[in-house]
Amino acid sequence: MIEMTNAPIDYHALTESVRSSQSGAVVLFLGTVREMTEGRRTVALEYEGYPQMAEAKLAELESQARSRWPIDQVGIIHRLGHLELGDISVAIAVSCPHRKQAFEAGQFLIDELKVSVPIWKREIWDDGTTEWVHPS
Amino acid sequence: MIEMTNAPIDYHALTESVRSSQSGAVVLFLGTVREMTEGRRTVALEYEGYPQMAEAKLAELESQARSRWPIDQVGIIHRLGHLELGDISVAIAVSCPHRKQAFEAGQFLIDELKVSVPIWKREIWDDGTTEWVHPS
Amino acid sequence: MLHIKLFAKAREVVGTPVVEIPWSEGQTVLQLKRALVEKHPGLQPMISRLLVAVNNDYAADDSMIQPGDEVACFPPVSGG
Amino acid sequence: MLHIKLFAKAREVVGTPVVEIPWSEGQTVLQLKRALVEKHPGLQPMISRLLVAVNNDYAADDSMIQPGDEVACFPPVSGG
Repeated sequence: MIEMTNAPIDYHALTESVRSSQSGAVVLFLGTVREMTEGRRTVALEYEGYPQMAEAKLAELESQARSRWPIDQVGIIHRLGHLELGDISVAIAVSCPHRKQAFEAGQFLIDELKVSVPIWKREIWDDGTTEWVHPS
Repeated sequence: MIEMTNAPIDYHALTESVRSSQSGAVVLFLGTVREMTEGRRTVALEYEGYPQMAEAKLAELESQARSRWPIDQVGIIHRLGHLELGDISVAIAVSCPHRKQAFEAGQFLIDELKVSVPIWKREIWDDGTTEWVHPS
Repeated sequence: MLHIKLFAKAREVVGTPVVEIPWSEGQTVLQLKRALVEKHPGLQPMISRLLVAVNNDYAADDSMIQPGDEVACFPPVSGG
Repeated sequence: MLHIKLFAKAREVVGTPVVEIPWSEGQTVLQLKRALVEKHPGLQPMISRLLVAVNNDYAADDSMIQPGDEVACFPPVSGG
């Protein structure tokens, strides 16, 4: 399951969708809106995406991950729009026979998502200013 | 939250309990009952624990993890008793400011749990035999 | 005419999510970037970082763009 | 008397979750293991792998056990 959505992410349903008796390990990653970044206070984030290309790029990442690890099921949901502190911006769930594979595949997927999937975020700071985030 | 339980694990509540606006990353690990192990078919697992010592050892592991990573919240639940295929035997949730920390801490906790926490499992194979699992 | 979707800061500085650029066969991504900046000088400060996607894939400066291609232009991504 | 909790295969071969061993000050984990095997020969095949915990922590063979200690004996763990 690969999805871009404006609605809150139901990571419980996502996790259930990857569980399987063929897998001994499930890893779920959630990215959430953090208040403090290098001493500055965020009040909200705005995510903008290019959904059609984002879904294509996520499907490519899934293929790459499947070629490297014996993945059973994988699900990725990225939220777009206005997010408040603590909200979930991205959820990635992966199931594999063994735990090391699931951890590695999950980390690969979120690392690569941040590099290649066309989604952008804008910080809304507590002083009222906004700023497009540059990748680090 | 550290808990040993005979009831099904509510990993959704566990995950919610570690979410926080101070953290940008949550990693959840689920261990689930896998059907096939080296060509043999499992029909169920029985987990036995020494709950008092297990909770003490898990609290130690939490302290060790907190000394290595800037963990915000952590929760660990291990189930005991009779588990069917696909059931969740263990859930570990951890929140950290950044994702790499959360992945590393989550993997450390499950790796060490398997080494030092007094819990034992017995395979019930599809030929009706049972076998205490030796650590690999 | 080529319709170019803009995203994030590129969309913001141009002020619209889609722009049109006159186009003919045999032109490259680099020529598109130059045409965009000429028409929308607000993009000039970010031109070295601008990315172009053609048919949902990243395209290098020397890639050709055909008139019917799906084209988008945007800064480096920052999702997750 | 020392009450020793047994778990997993150790419990299974002995047939009961708690056993009693006569005990006095100044004896070690190794002496406990030998006393257990003497009383319950079914433990003999696994003695080299048996672990002893005293007051909820793993104890080495040369650790002393006091009469009031909480003591458990079990094979290597396999949870998760």
